[in-house]
Amino acid sequence: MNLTRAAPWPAGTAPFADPGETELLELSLGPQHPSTHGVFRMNALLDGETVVRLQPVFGYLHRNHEQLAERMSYLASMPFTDRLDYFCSLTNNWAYALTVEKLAGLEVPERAEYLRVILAELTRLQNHTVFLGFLLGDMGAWGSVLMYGFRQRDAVLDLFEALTGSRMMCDYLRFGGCRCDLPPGWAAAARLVVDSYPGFLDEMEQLLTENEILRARTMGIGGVEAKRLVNAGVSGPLLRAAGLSHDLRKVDRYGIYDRFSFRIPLGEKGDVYDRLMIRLLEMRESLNILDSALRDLPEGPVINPQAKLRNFRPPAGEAYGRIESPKGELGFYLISDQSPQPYRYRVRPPSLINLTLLEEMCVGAKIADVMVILGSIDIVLGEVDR
Amino acid sequence: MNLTASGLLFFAFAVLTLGAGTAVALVREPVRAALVGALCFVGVGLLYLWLGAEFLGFIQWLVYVGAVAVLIVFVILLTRREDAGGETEGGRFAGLRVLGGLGVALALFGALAAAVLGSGSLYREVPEEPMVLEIAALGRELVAGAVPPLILVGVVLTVALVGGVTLALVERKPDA
Amino acid sequence: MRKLKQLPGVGLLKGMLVTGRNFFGSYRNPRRLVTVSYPEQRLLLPESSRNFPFLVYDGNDSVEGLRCVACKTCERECPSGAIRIVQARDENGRPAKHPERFEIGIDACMGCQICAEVCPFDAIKMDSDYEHAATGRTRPMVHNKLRLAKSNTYYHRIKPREAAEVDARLEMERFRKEEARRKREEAARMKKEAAAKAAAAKPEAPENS
Amino acid sequence: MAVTIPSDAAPPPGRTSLAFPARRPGLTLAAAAGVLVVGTTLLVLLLDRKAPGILTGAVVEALAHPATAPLILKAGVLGWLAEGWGLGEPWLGLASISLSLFTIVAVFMGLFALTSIVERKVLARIQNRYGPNRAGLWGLLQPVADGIKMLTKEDIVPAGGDRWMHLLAPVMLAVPAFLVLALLPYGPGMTVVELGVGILFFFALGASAEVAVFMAGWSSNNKYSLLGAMRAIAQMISYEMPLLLAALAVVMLAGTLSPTLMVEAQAGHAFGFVPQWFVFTPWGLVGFVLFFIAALAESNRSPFDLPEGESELVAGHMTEYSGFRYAVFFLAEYIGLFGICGFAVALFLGGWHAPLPVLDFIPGYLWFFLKLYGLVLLAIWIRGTMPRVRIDQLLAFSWLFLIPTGFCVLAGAALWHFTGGGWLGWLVVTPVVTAPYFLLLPRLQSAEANALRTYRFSEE
Amino acid sequence: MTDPDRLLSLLEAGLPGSAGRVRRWTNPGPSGQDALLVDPDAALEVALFLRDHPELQLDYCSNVTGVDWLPREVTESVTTTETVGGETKEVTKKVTRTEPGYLEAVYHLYSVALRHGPVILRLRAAGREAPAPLPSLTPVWRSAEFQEREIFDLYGISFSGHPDLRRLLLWDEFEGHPMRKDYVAPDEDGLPAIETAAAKGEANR
Repeated sequence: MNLTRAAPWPAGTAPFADPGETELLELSLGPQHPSTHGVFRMNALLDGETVVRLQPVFGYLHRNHEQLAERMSYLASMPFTDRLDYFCSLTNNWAYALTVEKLAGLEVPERAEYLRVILAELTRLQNHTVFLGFLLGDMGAWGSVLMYGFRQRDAVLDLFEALTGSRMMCDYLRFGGCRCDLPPGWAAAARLVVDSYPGFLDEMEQLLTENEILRARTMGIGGVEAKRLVNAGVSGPLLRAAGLSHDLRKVDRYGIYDRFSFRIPLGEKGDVYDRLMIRLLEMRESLNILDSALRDLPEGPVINPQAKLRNFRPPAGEAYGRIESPKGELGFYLISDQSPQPYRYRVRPPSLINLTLLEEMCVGAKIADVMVILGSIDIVLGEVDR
Repeated sequence: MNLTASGLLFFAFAVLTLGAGTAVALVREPVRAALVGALCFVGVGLLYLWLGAEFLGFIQWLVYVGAVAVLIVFVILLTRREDAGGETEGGRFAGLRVLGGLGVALALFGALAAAVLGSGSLYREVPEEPMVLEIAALGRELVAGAVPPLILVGVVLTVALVGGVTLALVERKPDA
Repeated sequence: MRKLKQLPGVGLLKGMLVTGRNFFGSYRNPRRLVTVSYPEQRLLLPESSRNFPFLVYDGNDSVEGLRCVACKTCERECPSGAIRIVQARDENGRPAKHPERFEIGIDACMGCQICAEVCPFDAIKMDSDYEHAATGRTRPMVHNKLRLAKSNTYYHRIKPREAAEVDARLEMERFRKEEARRKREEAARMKKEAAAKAAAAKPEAPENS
Repeated sequence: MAVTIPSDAAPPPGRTSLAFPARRPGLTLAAAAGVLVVGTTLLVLLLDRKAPGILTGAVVEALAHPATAPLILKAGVLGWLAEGWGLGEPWLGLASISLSLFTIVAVFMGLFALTSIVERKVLARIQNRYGPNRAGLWGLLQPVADGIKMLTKEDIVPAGGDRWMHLLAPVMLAVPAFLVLALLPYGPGMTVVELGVGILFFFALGASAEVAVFMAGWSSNNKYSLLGAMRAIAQMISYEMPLLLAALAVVMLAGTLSPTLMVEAQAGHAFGFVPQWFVFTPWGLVGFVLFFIAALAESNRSPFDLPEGESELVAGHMTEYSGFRYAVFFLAEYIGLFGICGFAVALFLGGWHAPLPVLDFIPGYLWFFLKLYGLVLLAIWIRGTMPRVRIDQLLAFSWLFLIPTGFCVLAGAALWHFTGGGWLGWLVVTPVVTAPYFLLLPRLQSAEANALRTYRFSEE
Repeated sequence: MTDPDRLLSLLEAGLPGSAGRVRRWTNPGPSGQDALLVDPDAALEVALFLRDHPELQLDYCSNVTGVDWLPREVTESVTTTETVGGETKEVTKKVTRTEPGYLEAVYHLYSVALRHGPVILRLRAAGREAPAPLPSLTPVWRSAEFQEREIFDLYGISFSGHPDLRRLLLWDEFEGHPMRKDYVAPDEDGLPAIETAAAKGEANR
């Protein structure tokens, strides 16, 4: 069984017609590599430092999550959705719950909708905070920005632990609402965290936006124009960095996002610097949403009384639901045949599909840029390989 | 043969230099040959130091070990593997080739030896106090006396460098 | 295209300023340091923090007081199949209302608290104790009934608010069951009296007709 | 919200706490210092019985005027050897050389151990965490722990790699790094080897580092190592030029190639308090900045740590090294950094001269090491902040900006010499020296990178 | 805008030959997402039409999924007229016939430009043992590239016209397609099976 040998390169793809000119170096980056955000491997064909060909190889973290879900009840696969994109467990839960509610036609009470928006925006905040740290780490900044990000993110994770019981594996949403109500004093603590965030963002912007080395390392690399991004199914901050206003919170208006006034930041060139800045600006917009959501959080039940917890059998049929997760468009496609197990359970992974144009972004760039471009796409291998 | 400490040192440096020199020819691996060559240059530098010419010794190290050795290594790396020359081991005229090589070597060595013995420098009395080099004087001498040759050498070097670079560029097909 | 108004290199200096401020800041007020030196200092976990399940028992006898009635709901609902229950049999072989063996493989358990959520008798709750390192990979990782059982007072100590809620609910149920039982007895007694009165009424009726 | 268990509470049962954080740090430190002082005095008295009065006399005199304490002590020991042991001429010469070498190696190995822990503590504090504090008091024994770990780790030579070259590479890198230390002017008359051509020796040894790095990269039979080695050679060659030019300017002004004389050329204070260091001249300031940037690049320190760029080349030419030879690479890098910073201090920051005349009572060699350590801390601070430069930007930065600046610094030094310094000097030299900064640097970055990006918000 | 009937009428207008080959598939569930059942040979031109039509502009293929439909017993009452003993009368009998299983590729299309969707296309590959290759829609939407490779890997449907059809997640020498309903994982780790509830297979009934 030859695991290492990748597919032979289709003939004539290297810019040099005859590789005899200079010897091309075939380098396998990963799967055990310090900056591939998990077990991800790229077969790169290098001419000196310049990338000539780049072939991503997947499957090192494949645990067949979908087959597991098809042999378990709807409720039992909710904790497994935490492990898809393990940085944003609450948005994974929401996408799954949203699709099952669409499948079974369940209503969600008012307070639960507000809680979902608050938790999703907190998840987006901590995901983008940690993204900054990893991107700077890829560029060699020795983890300083990463540690500032972790320190700020820790406050958000403490909020999650106080509410759901676990920092990263929350398993908090149920079909038709949330599992339990807020502990006393949680909203006030959330208000404190939200108020402390702008200070952190100002500090980060002073450290990053005018840093000459960072601008030189990120500007002008990894850019692809919007039309090709849409055709390749790319979604999330990458699309908005290319100047295309496509945010599912505004397009699908799922949940109660239409009640909050927030803006969608758009970039100019779609290169790595724009992707970095878009995420910084998105964090500020999330803070606006959190302000208004925390202010008018209504009282009331957190779960739809008719929703059954055990032996939940949605009517036969199928549904495709999608939300704007911090990585992009996270979708669930469920087919039910009225048995307690879903007949077909499919996750639409934004991290995997955002990698479609990785080769196009990297060809011609240097080997050091490949790491920065991969970092700017912000992938998590739990979601890529499922 | 009264073996003084410095005599012993000279003998060691000489063996080091000559040994490294012959090793360059004999070692099979090209990269190892380049590095042993660097060792030979270090030996020559040591000989200068033994003679008390520190300036010349360090210049020898700076120029040869620092630049020429690395240049040779780069040349070995950048040339392609396949046409590194077939092995001329064995074959019909092996004997003849060895004899020819020896002959040329002996002729060369003979000419060198004759020149050195003829110059009579071996028998001159070694001055008791080695001449102490005054750096500033050396500087003034270089700048005042030998300006034209200095500039000429610089120009030749630059032309050679620029030539080499353009050759390398032309050879690579312009990127599509 | 507006040009960057500052001199090249100034951005780097601003960055140095930020890291410098953080360096001296970390000495000025130690609250900025998020990490604690673990074995000596420990972070205070919030009340609802969950790691591994434990069985609750009332009173002080860990075997008799177990609330678990071995209904195997949690075994069925557990996503990673970590729970194994063997129902006890009383002397003449009929299934009894308590588990003979209740084992949780804490290497398989991912602490998702679905067992605590679905348990109809509030018999299994989530503990926030995380120090379960063991030397073996198979045997020591399976916690048996004795090791899992913890008293209700322990439950009150680690999760006061939640435990109080559960006790109130159990009290309410017990009260309602008590109420229902008394009402049933009342009804039975009323029926018996009525029957007795009716019987008493019948013997007179024949005499005076 | 950390709850602190009183430190004297017994550690949880069944788990002995491996670390032994000192209960009362102050007391431990005082005890250690006390033991050290008493031990040395006893040793001196014991040894003194061999040739009475010489050693103790030297120690007393050294304490009397600390400025030349090391010289006095050395003379005392030599005298003690001659009297007590009746040694002849060859042995005394050997003893004096070995005494100097031993102190230099001990001092710099101590500095290396200190820096390896200080670097991790400073980086930690920049990132708002504690840094190693488990091994010994405040983590001071961490270098010992690292050393033991490195000694016990298995030392792997990759199959297919060139065995002898793989074993020889770290030695080829560490030896020149140590040799350079012999030239640094620690104090008046305290240069270990008084060479007339010190600076030239420094550059000759610096040049051999490339060969060593190449040997490491080539013999590891690993693609990452090869890439790392090629990058290291390209970087070192292109950053040796600015280093050379900056040093040449000082050589021109000081009129000598020996670092000791250069430091003496920077003696004295103008207007009573401004020291005559070269760094306080326009060409000197720019020259020092140039020298320091090139020094960072020569010793592969961030933001120029491309050869062992973690994020892409794993550990560059050091990927296939493990065990003690990896530690030797680590050692070579630090000693190389000390060497270069030492030269920066000698050339630009006035070696052993005190910044203010009133501070002259502090001995010269302390000033030298204070300034050296200041530069090392600056390098650590830079490492904690800046991301890495890409290979082509690195080379373009050197060839298109640093080297032209180097030539301008040379020209500036010449102008400074002819205008005789002072206000006229400042007026004439400053524009010449800062011209490349304003003319070349903006052009170096692509126009696009200079533009300030504007971000619009979608209308709905 | 994306109501299947309206799409069918647009398709008739635009692609004359597509009448018989595109049918409406109704979704029994409450989510109201009906689909278009497209014959494999018409798939490519229908896809191009849907992407380039000015009113539709479905330029974003969000999700491509494989579904494995097992053979199902379908009991339906069949009314047949028979002559029994001379006179003909209606007879309704319960007939149970097994509908053959098939593999299906489902495409969810959205329009980023006009902000509407989803339009769902269903392509069926006859037979489960040796499914006929389906036309790949990667030339139309590049986002289908990885997802079609995943369907080929986990379900076994081969896509003709796919630029680089290899297994996406599993290694190339892996036999079998794990997501098939009737897939049994070979027990190759040799460890004694830990009989937890899940392993016994009767969990979550």
